[in-house]
Amino acid sequence: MSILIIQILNSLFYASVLFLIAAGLSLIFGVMRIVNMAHGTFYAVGAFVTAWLVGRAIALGVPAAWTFLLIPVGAGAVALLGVAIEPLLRPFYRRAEEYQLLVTFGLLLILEDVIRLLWGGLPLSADPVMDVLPSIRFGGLIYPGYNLVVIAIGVAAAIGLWAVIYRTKFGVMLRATSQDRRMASALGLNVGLVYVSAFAIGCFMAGLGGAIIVPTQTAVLGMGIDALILAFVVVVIGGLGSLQGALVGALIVSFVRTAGIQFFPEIELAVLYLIAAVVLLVKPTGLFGTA
Amino acid sequence: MDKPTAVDRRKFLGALGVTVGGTGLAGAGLVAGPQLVKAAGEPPKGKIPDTPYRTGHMTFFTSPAAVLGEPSYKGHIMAAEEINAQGGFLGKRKIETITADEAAGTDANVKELRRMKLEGKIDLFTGIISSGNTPALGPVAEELSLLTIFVDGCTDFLFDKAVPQPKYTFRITNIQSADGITSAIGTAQTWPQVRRIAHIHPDYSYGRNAAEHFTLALERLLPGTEVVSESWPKLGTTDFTSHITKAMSANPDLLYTAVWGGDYVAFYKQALRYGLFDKMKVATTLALGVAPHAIGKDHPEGVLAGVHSNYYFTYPGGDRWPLNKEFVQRYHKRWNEYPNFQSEGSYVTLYMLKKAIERANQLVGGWPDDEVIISQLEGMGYDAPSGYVYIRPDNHQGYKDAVIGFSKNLPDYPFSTWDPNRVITIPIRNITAPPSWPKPGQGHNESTAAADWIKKTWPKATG
Amino acid sequence: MILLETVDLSKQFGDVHACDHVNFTVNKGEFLSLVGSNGAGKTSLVNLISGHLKPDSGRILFEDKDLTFAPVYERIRAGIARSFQIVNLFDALSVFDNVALSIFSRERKVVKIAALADRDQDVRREALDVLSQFGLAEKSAVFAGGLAQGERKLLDVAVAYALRPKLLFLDEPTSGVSTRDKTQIMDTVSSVVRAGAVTAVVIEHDMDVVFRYSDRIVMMHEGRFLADGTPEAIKANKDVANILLGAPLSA
Amino acid sequence: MLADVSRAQPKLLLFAAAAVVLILLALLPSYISLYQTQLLTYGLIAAIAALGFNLLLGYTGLLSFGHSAFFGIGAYSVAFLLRDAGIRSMELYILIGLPVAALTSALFGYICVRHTRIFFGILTLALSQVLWTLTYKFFWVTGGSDGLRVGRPTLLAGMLTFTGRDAFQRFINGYYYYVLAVFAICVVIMWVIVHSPFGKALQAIRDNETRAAFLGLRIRRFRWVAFLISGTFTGLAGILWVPLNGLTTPEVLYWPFSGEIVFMTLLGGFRNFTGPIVGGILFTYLKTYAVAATEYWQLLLGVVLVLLVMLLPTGIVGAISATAAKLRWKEKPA
Repeated sequence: MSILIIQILNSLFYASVLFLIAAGLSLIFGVMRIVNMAHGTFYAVGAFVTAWLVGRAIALGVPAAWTFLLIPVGAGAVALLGVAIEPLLRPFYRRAEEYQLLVTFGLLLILEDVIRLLWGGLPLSADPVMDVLPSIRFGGLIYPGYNLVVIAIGVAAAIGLWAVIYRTKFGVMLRATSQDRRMASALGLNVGLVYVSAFAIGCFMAGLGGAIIVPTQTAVLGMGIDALILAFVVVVIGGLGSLQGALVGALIVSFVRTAGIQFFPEIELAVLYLIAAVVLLVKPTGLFGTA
Repeated sequence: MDKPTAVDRRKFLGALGVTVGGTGLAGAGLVAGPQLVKAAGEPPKGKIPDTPYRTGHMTFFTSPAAVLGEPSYKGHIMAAEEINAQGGFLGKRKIETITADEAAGTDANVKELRRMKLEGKIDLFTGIISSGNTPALGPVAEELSLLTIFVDGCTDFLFDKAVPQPKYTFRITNIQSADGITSAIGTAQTWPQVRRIAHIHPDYSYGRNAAEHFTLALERLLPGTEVVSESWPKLGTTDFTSHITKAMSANPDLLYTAVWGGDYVAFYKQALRYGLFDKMKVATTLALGVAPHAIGKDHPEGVLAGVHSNYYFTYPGGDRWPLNKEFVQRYHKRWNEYPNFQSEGSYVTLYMLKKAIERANQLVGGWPDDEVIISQLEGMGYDAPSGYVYIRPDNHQGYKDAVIGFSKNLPDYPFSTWDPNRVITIPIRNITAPPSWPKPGQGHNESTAAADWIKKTWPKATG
Repeated sequence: MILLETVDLSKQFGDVHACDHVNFTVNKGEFLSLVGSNGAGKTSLVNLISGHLKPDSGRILFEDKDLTFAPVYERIRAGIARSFQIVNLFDALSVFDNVALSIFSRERKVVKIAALADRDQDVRREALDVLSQFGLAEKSAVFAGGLAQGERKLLDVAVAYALRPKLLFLDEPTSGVSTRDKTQIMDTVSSVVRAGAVTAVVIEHDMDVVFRYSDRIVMMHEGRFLADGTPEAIKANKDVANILLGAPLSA
Repeated sequence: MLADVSRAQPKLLLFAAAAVVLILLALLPSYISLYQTQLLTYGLIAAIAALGFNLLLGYTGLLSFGHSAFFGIGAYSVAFLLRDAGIRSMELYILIGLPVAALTSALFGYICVRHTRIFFGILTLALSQVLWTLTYKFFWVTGGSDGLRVGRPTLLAGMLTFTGRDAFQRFINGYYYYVLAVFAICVVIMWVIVHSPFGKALQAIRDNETRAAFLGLRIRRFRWVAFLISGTFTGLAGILWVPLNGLTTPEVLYWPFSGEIVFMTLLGGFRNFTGPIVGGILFTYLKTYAVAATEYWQLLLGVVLVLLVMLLPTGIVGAISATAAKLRWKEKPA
């Protein structure tokens, strides 16, 4: 029983991180119509920056509890990186998709190496953050309190993002722009600004994903590529450009993955891709996709 | 398969030559040897060209496996610097090194090896971490008649199948099957009561091989053990929570894992917080092997911590084996970190080659042909930091006594290390198939000669 | 004799009746104009008949064959072709290829994969012939994207015409061109069409053009037929006048 | 008549140029090192893959991010033929491997052409990754991450065998001409295809799907056939590649390899017939020397890719022909 609960928690934990990554990917596509292949790498950057900051802080004798504050800092850094990179993409908004895919693919290759240039080959960890919180007992088993925080952040992010998009003026601008770029600019919206902020938010989400997960794991080279593919599966299932889609997709993927690990370890990965392929067949735009 | 006979476990382990001792003591097969770094004995015969000796070192500079690649490269460079300080091979030929990134992918590596030989004009190819790459590159090296000494890439498959009659290819580190068997012996020796075994392994040949040989050996050492849970996370996985929970759900007595590198760091940190280490014993193949400083102080104690059944820098320790003491000191001075088995392997590679070249020169004079150098490498015994290394002439495989220890947090190191008083050593000859043993496809279809050998010859332990 | 007949053909967009139980007949050999203010349903009707839209109800009979739900390519094979109001060409292909493709398609040669398109002399001859009829022969090697607007309008018609349809819909063949070009285009189109004995239905706003070239004129308003007759009859029709003057309907 | 002239001349020039290039390629091995010869062989094979890929991207307007699947299928079918049937003849590899690649492409294509644009791309990606995971996971069939070894085959129905003394050298030289011949045939076939009525129809569909439909073209079928041919060409590249490489691993099925195929095609330029050919060869050299030159080869490739897309969107061949056109313009004022 307690095993079941913990596996469910594990899935939710995994889902919240996946959601953060996929929602960012989806938001960027929804508004800017760009499939950002470098998105997973933004997630990795978030992890590395946070782990590095935490390491420094601990070394400087900052009490572990305070290092919690470094998580938003890490995510913010990625958002800034996004703001810096967005101008690079501007020439491609009106160009064919293949160009957008390729320029972001190039970006992926570059960033992956830049990470290595900055932090080298050794895995970075930030677990002092995790140990600030006690573990919770489930029957005979224990579950790290921090993981519950990660789940909470995932939920909060989902609600927050929803609120921003559907309850604020800025959200209206976002949706207007995603509906029809020309119309939006005709209505006097500063589309350029909308794009920058959408991209920054998307990067922030990815960065946050990396920042909250790194204390429970390690920041390692290549983590971004794996994340990207999983995020792809998520948005394909949920629907590119759909927030609900990212949420449901993330839940499906993480629960299927857990079930795969528990019951049929041999084809754990293949199942995910098959689900994606099947969804694309019956509903090419994904479960919640429009466009 | 013929029915295994039954013998008493203690006798059995004794027969395997298993010794449990402190790092101060010499393990099996250790003989105090001459100092490693010393000017060549005899002056070189004949005229030696002073053209540089070009080596190609291919290893992981990128990807998660860089944690193994960098030590390998550092060991190579350090040896090259030392040898060059004496004027190079035979005091004349300075060692030049060109590198390539193993992470470019097996297929790109094949291309790159050809480029190094045909364009880079290298005299020696060395390095290689991944057991997926040696079977690809071995045949190419033979094809190019290029003297090649793999540091790792330890799969039995290389000399069992890919290059059954090696001429130019050698390998310095212990073979893969030794990992599983060593962990199994360590387990039987330490925790004879375990019966229910859980497995978590990276889903590629290394993990598969480790699981298979561990299980085979354990069946004989601890009859009645059963596999109660299996997980095969993809190499590069960082979220193990579901795998850990699955393993715990089967409440096993022992978890055996071949997860390594960044994956292992992520794994033990999560396992720790899921209370896995309180629930079961844990045996590993590579936990402390990757890079000593990669494992934090938070690593639990008493884990059977594998080092690829090759080498850990604190063993043989003390002044009992100065070769190692001095090697570690020099390495730490040069790189400001401690060596791992890759560092030692690539370091020893160049020194064994040096010895072979010197002998060959004494035989034929001048700069010896590869054929002569190879003849000297075959069957060479050598006193290395890790102990006595022997290159078997039949399969060009380097053998050293297998070692495995238990994790412990000592004040003198900023990371988790081996318990100095509990190191298990096993004479390698007792856990690998003898030279004459048929290779897979020759009368049996086991995955390795070792597997077939265990099935056919190992008795079942009792008591 | 009747070539095309629609029976109670209807199509709704939301609560807008694009076509409201339209019974439309086209007789063989006539040059018919479909007129009416914007949103009267002219283009929708053509879209329904050509297969660009699926009707909500009603039937489409072409030479007594029911094509109501037939896929586009079957309608083409049956002999219905159309041009487009907003020019719809293959801009990266040469003018020659634009027309040649219609002929290949018509001749079922378009599936030929092991033969060079330019080596087919029959097609080449016919294509060049069609192009010269439309006065585009000199441009045959130019990319369609590089033509002037007037030429593009003509080519659009030429592409449809090259299918040798029995019934050809021309959706505002003169929209977006200067008055001088208009006459030139319509002269060319009507002469070619009549020469080729093709039945044509033209959607047109310019009433001068309409009265000048049509044998028969059908007037649409809010998805229904309002008037149907010879140019003279239509000229005399008061409702038509009102609509064209934009005045509200008396009835 | 005008038309005939204006069309015929450039075509003649083209044939002349092609003949010259072919002769040069045939003479090359006697002037370059063995290594260069085998690298060029890799290049020609990559060119075949890109050529096939571009029928889809350049001529049909569909961006596949899953062509690694067909390359891999080709490669693995050879490996299986050798391991499970003991076949060593290159001709048999091709004769049996091609249908396999064609069938796979037909199946994948049937599913994928229901969609276009980004959805098409992602669907091809997803399907190719299914293949990748299966190859990776079922290691007892496919050798998993170790892949499968493929020895040197015999060429020309066993007339040429490569064993014994400097077999490798003889193989590379022999195999270069073998691949060159296949390459030449592929180029001719593809050239005919894109200039056939069918090829024109594909371009029509690419430019204007709606209008193409109103010529009576059955869009999906055309896309499907294009997909099939495209995949089969790329599969052939995979078949030719294995013996040269000596083994095949799941890496050739992994999506970044699809990315490389797209990369090389854009490098040359996907709006030209010759673009992918040039791109395939150039990319082979680019990656090989990037990996050799620096451990930051990924960064290097990334920068090249970004600059390429920004500055030379029409690829190298596209840029060259554009400048050539400009020059011609200057010569004869309009």
